[in-house]
Amino acid sequence: MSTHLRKYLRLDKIPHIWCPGCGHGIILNSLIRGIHEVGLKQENTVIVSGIGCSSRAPGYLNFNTLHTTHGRALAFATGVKHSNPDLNVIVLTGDGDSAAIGGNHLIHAARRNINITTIVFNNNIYGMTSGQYSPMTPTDAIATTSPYGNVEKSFDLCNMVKSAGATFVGRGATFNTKQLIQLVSGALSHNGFSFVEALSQCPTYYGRRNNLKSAIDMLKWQKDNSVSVKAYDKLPEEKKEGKIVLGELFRDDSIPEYTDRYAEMVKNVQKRS
Amino acid sequence: MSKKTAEPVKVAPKWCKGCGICIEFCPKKVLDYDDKGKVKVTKPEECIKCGLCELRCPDFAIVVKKEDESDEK
Amino acid sequence: MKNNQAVLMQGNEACVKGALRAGATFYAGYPITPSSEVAEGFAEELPKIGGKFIQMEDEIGSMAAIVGASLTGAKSVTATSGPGFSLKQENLGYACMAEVPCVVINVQRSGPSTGGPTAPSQGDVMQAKWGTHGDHPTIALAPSSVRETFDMTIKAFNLAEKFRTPVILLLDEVVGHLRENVVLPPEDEIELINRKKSDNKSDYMPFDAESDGIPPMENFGEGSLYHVTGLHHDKTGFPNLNTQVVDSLVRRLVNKVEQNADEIIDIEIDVPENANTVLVSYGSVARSTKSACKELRAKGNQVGHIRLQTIWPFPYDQLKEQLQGVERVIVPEMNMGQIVGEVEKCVGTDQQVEGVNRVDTHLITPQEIISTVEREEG
Amino acid sequence: MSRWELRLSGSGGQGLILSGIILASAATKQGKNVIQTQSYGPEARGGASKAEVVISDDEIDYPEVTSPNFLLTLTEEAFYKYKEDISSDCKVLVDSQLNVDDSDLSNLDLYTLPFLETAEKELKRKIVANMVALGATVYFTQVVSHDHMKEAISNYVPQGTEELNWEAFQKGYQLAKEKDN
Repeated sequence: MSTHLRKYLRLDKIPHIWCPGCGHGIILNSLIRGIHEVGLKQENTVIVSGIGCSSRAPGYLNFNTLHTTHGRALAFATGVKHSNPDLNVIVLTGDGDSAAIGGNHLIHAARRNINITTIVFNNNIYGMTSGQYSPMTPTDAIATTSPYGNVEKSFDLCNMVKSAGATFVGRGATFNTKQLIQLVSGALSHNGFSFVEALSQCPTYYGRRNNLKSAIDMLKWQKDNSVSVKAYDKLPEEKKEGKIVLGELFRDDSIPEYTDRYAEMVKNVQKRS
Repeated sequence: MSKKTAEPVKVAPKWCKGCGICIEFCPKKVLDYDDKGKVKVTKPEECIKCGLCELRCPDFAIVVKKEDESDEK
Repeated sequence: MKNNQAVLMQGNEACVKGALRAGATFYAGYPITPSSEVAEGFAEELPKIGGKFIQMEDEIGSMAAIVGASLTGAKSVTATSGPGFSLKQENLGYACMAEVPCVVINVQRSGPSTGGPTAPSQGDVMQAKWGTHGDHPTIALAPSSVRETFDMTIKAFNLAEKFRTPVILLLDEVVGHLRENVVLPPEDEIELINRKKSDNKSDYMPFDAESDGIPPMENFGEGSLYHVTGLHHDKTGFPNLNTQVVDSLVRRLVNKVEQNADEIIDIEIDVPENANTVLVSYGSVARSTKSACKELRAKGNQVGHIRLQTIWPFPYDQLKEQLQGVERVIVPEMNMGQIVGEVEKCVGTDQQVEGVNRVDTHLITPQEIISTVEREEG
Repeated sequence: MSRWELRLSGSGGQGLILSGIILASAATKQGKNVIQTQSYGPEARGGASKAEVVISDDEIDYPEVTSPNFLLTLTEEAFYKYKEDISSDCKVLVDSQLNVDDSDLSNLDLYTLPFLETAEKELKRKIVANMVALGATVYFTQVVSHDHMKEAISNYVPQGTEELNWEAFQKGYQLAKEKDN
């Protein structure tokens, strides 16, 4: 990694624990570049995570970092941000962490439109516990807890948080890092709840079992099965089927942010009394 | 242009886990595996400094040196 | 006409007043009977002082939010009751492990499960000690009156800040909901304790304990960049599974409270020299016990009464000393017998320990205690 | 009397808990030791509801009312539910609209007074029946002064209704006085 970006890493903790070819390192790489682009100060930035492979990410980042309990990252982060709105708060989470055990916190953080940037490292599987299916595992995919194929439907997390009230929603992929960096900086510079789903790859527990033999195969799969949001709109209906749409999917800068509204309420209360 | 710099792509072998993503997706096939299964630069003169290998490296093991970039930045 | 400084105040309200007096600036909670007046009080008062209130989406999130807020330097608090206290255990354990000061108010209601929302109980005293998994420090206080609720809330914050650990305030529905006349102490009589800061901000080690077992605490946003995790960690804060590191971490966490037990423990001892029978009680039941005591003594029975103000760490030493030579020890509690087991550890085999237990959603009456004392003796 | 154990009962929504709090607050200002408790079902409106107040010159340890020496009832349900454990010297106030069998209380000081009717007809606000009843309660107990009651009422009732509630209180006090004489 370029010298000018090394200060953001805790160099003594690297190499990281992630498997060879794991997409999480690529997302972390993009995150650092996004943070640098936007110019966040390390001492004013808190990075929070829950439990899982993705949630080890803050340990490698030279900021105020908080590695919490299963699914609760956003609830801890809400406490941090609400208590001190001057801090930039970033949540790094996985698909199990954010969509299953922490799903309720995600819905409500989005509803409040609190200025927290959430990046979901979506590898479609529970990696840390060695390959059980997650709410983001595609139907029919093989996991250790769906050995005959997953009978459940997976979530469209981006749509879900948008409906819940998030005001910046984007989806990126580890194959397309330039776009991912752009999404991260967009999310970080947005005042409100910003959400980026980053498609990641887990060659160890997802790819191997699902006919994608290596990280390289998985990145090729991403490339073949995704389309940018601009291109998607121009596609004929029959070609849209099954495509994963990447890019900035939704943004509204006009909706008031939670801590701003709270501060306004405090001002009014204090004026009255 | 690229030939001016002897080492346009630097790899930190201690960090490289040999996933091969950088090798596969390099548009000019500048990189290959070494005998330990890690990445090495085999055709530095072909490098166009697109930087994709650095961006896609999951292990922070690659630096692509840009002309206008000094190490001390 | 006599007019005085006394005001009528509810127990739950005294929690809010005490917390604000202690310097609390952050509340996160989820409404649950019989604790909701605490949340409502903070919702009203905190904005006036520029503090932060938030009604979270659930109990688990509330506990998480107060830990997050405390890490930024706020004195933070949540309130709940039985079912909510169960849900809070996960992140209560996190606060123990990550050594984050905060206060958890549990207005106990009758259980198990959703039980009786407006029915009193003391069924959570063991949960306060062992509710979250693993070995961990526990400080839990149990007030018997509204004024004491005020004082103990302040004490809870002081202990949390001093020992870098969560402190549990165990009210019961009776104390939480009753209103009584109280006179609050003048502000300058109240001592406040704040977390100790590090002398070395640039190379700050968040879990490097000083000789008292307590590491100084820097807040997020103050310049020291550090890592906090619920995993076993070393003094730098990073995960470390070395057996010696883990052993010394867990022992230090438990010992920083156990070895300072004398400083933490408050206990009210009213044991006449010739007492054959001693009553041990806490919370609202201590009021019934005190009434019973008065009546028994009026009849010539010099019973003793020990009221536990601090439940955890348990005052084993104090009880051992006081119960020496006493024939009978009676422990009335609104549960099937929880603290009685701890009291048993403080007496010899020749001494008799028994409970007066009530789990029918009513406060134990003085008469029930009196009959127990008289039945066995008569 | 050095210890009053009062039980104010009726149905949820009649404002009896508020009455209990106001009485307790006034007694506090009077320099008494006071405990106020309440019990109610899960419903916010309807059902039998009671507020209890203990007022004493001595320290109050056990906080609950076990054997009230003052009982007010504004509904039939509350009358039957809450008269069971009253003391042998209990004063009992029953609203005159109630159709109850009070024969077993004949040896007690039992007063039937038109709280609900006075509120509805004279004050044109049914909602202040609790204050009319509170006026009678204070008359029969003589436990707090009018000044402290007035202060307590204005501290607890909704802003703008202080006058109405104070008037209702005084009406109740007067009704009781007339009944007594």
